[in-house]
Amino acid sequence: MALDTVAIAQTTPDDIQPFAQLGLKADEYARIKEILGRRPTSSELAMYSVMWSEHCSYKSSKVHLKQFGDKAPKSDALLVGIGENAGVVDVGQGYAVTFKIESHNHPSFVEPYQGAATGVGGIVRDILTMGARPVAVMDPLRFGPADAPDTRRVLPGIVAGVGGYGNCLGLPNIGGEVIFDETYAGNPLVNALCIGVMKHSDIKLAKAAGAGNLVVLYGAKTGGDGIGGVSVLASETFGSGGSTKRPSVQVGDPFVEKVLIECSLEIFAEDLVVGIQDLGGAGLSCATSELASGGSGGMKVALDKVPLRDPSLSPEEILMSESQERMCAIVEPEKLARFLEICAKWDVTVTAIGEVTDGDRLIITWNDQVIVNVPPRTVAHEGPVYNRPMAQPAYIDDVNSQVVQLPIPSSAAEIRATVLQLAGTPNLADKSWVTSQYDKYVQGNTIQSQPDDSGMIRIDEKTHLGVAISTDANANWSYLNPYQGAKLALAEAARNIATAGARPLAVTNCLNFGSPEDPGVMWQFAESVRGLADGCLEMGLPVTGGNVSFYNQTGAVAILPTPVIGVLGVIDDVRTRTPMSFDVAGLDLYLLGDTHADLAGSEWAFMHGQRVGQSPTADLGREMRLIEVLLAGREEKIFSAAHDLSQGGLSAGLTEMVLRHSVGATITLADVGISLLSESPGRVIVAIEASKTDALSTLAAKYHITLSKLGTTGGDSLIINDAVISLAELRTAHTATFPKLFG
Amino acid sequence: MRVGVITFPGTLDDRDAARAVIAGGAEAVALWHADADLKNVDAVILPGGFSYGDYLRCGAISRFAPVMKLVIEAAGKGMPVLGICNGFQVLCESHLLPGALTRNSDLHFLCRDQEIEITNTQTAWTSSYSVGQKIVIPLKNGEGSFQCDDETLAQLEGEGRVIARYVGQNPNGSRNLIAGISNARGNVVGLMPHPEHAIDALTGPTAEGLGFFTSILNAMVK
Amino acid sequence: MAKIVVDVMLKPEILDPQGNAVASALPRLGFTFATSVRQGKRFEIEVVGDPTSEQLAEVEKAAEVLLSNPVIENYVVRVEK
Amino acid sequence: MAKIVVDVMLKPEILDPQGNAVASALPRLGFTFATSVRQGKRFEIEVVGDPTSEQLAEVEKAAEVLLSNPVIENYVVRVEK
Ligand SMILES: Nc1ncnc2c1ncn2[C@@H]1O[C@H](COP(=O)(O)OP(=O)(O)O)[C@@H](O)[C@H]1O
Ligand SMILES: [Mg+2]
Repeated sequence: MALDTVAIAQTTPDDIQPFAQLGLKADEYARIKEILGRRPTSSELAMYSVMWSEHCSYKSSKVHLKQFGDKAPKSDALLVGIGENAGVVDVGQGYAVTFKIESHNHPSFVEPYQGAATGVGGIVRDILTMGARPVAVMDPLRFGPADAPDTRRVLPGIVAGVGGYGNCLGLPNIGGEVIFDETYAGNPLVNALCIGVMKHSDIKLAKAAGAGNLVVLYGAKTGGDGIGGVSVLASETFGSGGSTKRPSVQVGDPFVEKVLIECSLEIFAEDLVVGIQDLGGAGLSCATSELASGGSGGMKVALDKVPLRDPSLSPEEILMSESQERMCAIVEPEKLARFLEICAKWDVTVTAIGEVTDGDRLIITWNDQVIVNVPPRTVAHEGPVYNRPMAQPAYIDDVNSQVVQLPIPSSAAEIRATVLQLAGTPNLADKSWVTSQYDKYVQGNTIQSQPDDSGMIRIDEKTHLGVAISTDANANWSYLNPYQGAKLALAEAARNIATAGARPLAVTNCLNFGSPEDPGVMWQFAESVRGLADGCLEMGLPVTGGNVSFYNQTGAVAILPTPVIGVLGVIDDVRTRTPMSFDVAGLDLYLLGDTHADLAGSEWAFMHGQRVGQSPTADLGREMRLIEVLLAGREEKIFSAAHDLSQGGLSAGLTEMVLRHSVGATITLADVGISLLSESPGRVIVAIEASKTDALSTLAAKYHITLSKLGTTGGDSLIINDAVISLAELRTAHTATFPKLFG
Repeated sequence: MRVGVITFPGTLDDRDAARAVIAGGAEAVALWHADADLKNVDAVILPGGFSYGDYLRCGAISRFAPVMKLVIEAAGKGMPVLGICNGFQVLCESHLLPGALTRNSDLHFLCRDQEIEITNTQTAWTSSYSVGQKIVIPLKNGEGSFQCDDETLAQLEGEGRVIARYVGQNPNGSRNLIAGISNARGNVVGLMPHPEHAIDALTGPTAEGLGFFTSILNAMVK
Repeated sequence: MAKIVVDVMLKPEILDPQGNAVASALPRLGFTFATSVRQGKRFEIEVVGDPTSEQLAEVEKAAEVLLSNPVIENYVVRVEK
Repeated sequence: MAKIVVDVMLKPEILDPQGNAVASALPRLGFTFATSVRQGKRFEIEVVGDPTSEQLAEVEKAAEVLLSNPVIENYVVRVEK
């Protein structure tokens, strides 16, 4: 197997290279030649091809994502913004919190368990890389129809994978989503979010500074994982010597990652690294080029020093391998001995593979022969940028001009049937079958988790400072109106944490879409980004990072536009949070917010196979006033409970509340059908003691939020007008669905 | 009094166990799996987690950690030892306790608030409870099904060494609903659910797990 | 009585965390014989009487769709006394 | 090259939820051949050269103390080509 070196490349400028098989376009290949002033070596070609892929370069999304910076609201809380592995926000008392969400959609369809597991592993390393101890995870998931045979393969595997990896790391799972829609058949969405906590002074960045400092690779050995694509290089360029059977599926080892976390945190605590980067997508190609370009640019790496699990790997494959559980640190030479000691304590494989150099070239050698000599910025940051054509798809006008036609219950029997049906429909049914497979208690700081509106963890045991986080997407609305859909998801996520009494602080997002080469999908994407950026500006919340997943598409059918928005907030004392439900009789129930006939894009419409009409219009000014009511109500101890309304409207909200502590309620509603089924945004149910009535009215009036009485708590039934639903039958309807579907 | 909490590679609930020890009124002493002495502790807790990834069998590899030799020795001399979840598995693999913990009968990891009944209050770790007392504490594991042969089971039952049983539906297929057992002397206890996650209703379902950590104080005072 | 055995192993190029854990535990216990350990699954299937070739063909199919995941695993079906 | 194989199975009297799950999944997929399914572990151990009888004796020991739990499992050691 011949080695392609820079020297050879210089003398054989006309060699044909398989750039197209590696996913590069002819003009992209031409640009690489122009940058280098010669043809790339096969190793350079490998690096550029992975780093310039959609996944790593954001070439289709970059022009749009710019808005998150351009429209960014001024925020004192933002310590590290977009561009690093994860954003970092100041949450007070000297603490900083980092959080980010990432997708692992395609791998999870191919191998659900490992795909989901390594998705969790990847985002946890991103958080660790910032210098933080990972403290919790969340998992927004989307699947094909609940009763489809393939969903029975995909869902249990993904859930087991999320749990298998997260549980083994000792990270409590504090929330997520499980949503079904036929467009996700063949394209399940596995988004994974991780939260980490550190002190301000502990923040670490991905930069290789200081000539003479060492490049240290530690963690798992490198195998042939995730480099199915590069076998084309091995076979085409190198004849049949190289192995062509490389697994495109990565297998995770959560135990190794757990040890890597503890080992890294000890290393950080002793301040032994100048810069650090995890190895995720594009492996060493990404880590070396990003670290180098984060510094002054100069770096030398001896690739043959990389510890291998599979000795037959070629240099090209090593550069592209996506083996999990690896980290790359920049270490001052005098600190190396201690670094190695800590790795030895944890039994972690560690090797110095290179050093930071003067100059601005990334030079990689293989047995002393130069196989890569590139300006690292051109690999990491100066990839192609596309302004892809986009056009409003034809369906928009069509569906927007139609009106949903739905049965609206009015008799007692119809109300009963409707409430029970909603309680058990897969999108709204109890998710314990999923979440009981996740450890929610480990670390001992979980304050809220499923089925609460948001996840909440305590950060400081003495002061009781905490953070809350929620992720949301309403793809039905995004389908009808992607601009509004993104804003509404943002509002919902913010509202979800505010109901508990946490003040929204910062935003992350995972934008899941079909093919960017489809102008209609590109338009959905652009509108979603515009909506989110406008919404964040209006609400004063900075976007700290995120992820884009394109090509979630089966044939011509794209998934619903699914921008998953995560909002993080702070609460000064977790003991005083507002709980999601009441556990006593005799409280008064009120609705904050206005109810309109918002049935388009609702769960009720979905259950009737209707995806037409106009989505609600986000009124973020009102959402912000509602948030103030929720925060003030918590501070003034007005609320006994508060619960956000979203999918399934009042019917679902009441169901969740009465079942939580098995205390019923008696509700009186005018226009009962619409009241129960409408999904008008910006609404929250609150429970108060009668003595707080005036305080509540004053608060609602102050912030111009409509207040209406719903009823009172108590009894062992949910009574709505003259419809009586016993908690026992409601519970059965709510909890039977998942076990029945998934065993 | 000093209660050691052992950390193996992959242990997860060590900080929680230490927090519970302190809440119970004792001093928590961190022990590392590779330690060559027990740092003068009066009792030892093997906490939950996935030591060595729980590969091969839960607890099978940890059993051979250097610190375990010392624990086995000390246990033989009567030192109180509590194994929670993964710690219980390590104690079984070490033959300090009989039986074995196998895959949950439905094959899923299960995390839920579990009611258990305390059935023996004569051990070093259960004296704060009364016989028949029911408490709710978290259960969270994938391999919590207690199995042993009929003879061992008869012996455990006959000698009153089942210290806690699941109430209601069997969560994992354990024989005789066994949630925890002790050795003959009562100083070594293994428990599948997690009392250390029920010492404060803010972060756990109840504070009813605290009794395990106050019991140990009584045991020492005696 | 004879039974059908299906051995399912991770493909050689796939990371085997369990096998690795065993491989690194062995020397700590003084066992130095292994250069590599891989851990897989073994299914013992009993049928009425002795296995027929039709049954073996069926087991092959089941091994492919249920007992193994062809993306990451290989399997072998055989009869054992 | 030959390798040493250790098969570890749950003792017949010990509940095998994994085997049972497979046994009940098979008929749902239309496979009716099995009267019972047990699931165990298979370890493939590679040594330098062909296994010697000393090595096999060592593997027996390792199977006894590490690879199996005698409380619930039986093991068999053999050489496979
Ligand atoms: N939808 C998005 N919104 C904001 N920032 C994004 C988005 N997608 C990606 N980013 C940012 O772009 C940078 C590169 O993203 P990514 O390649 O996912 O990081 P990593 O290399 O750590 O996986 C990160 O800082 C990330 O936060
Ligand atoms: Mg990263």
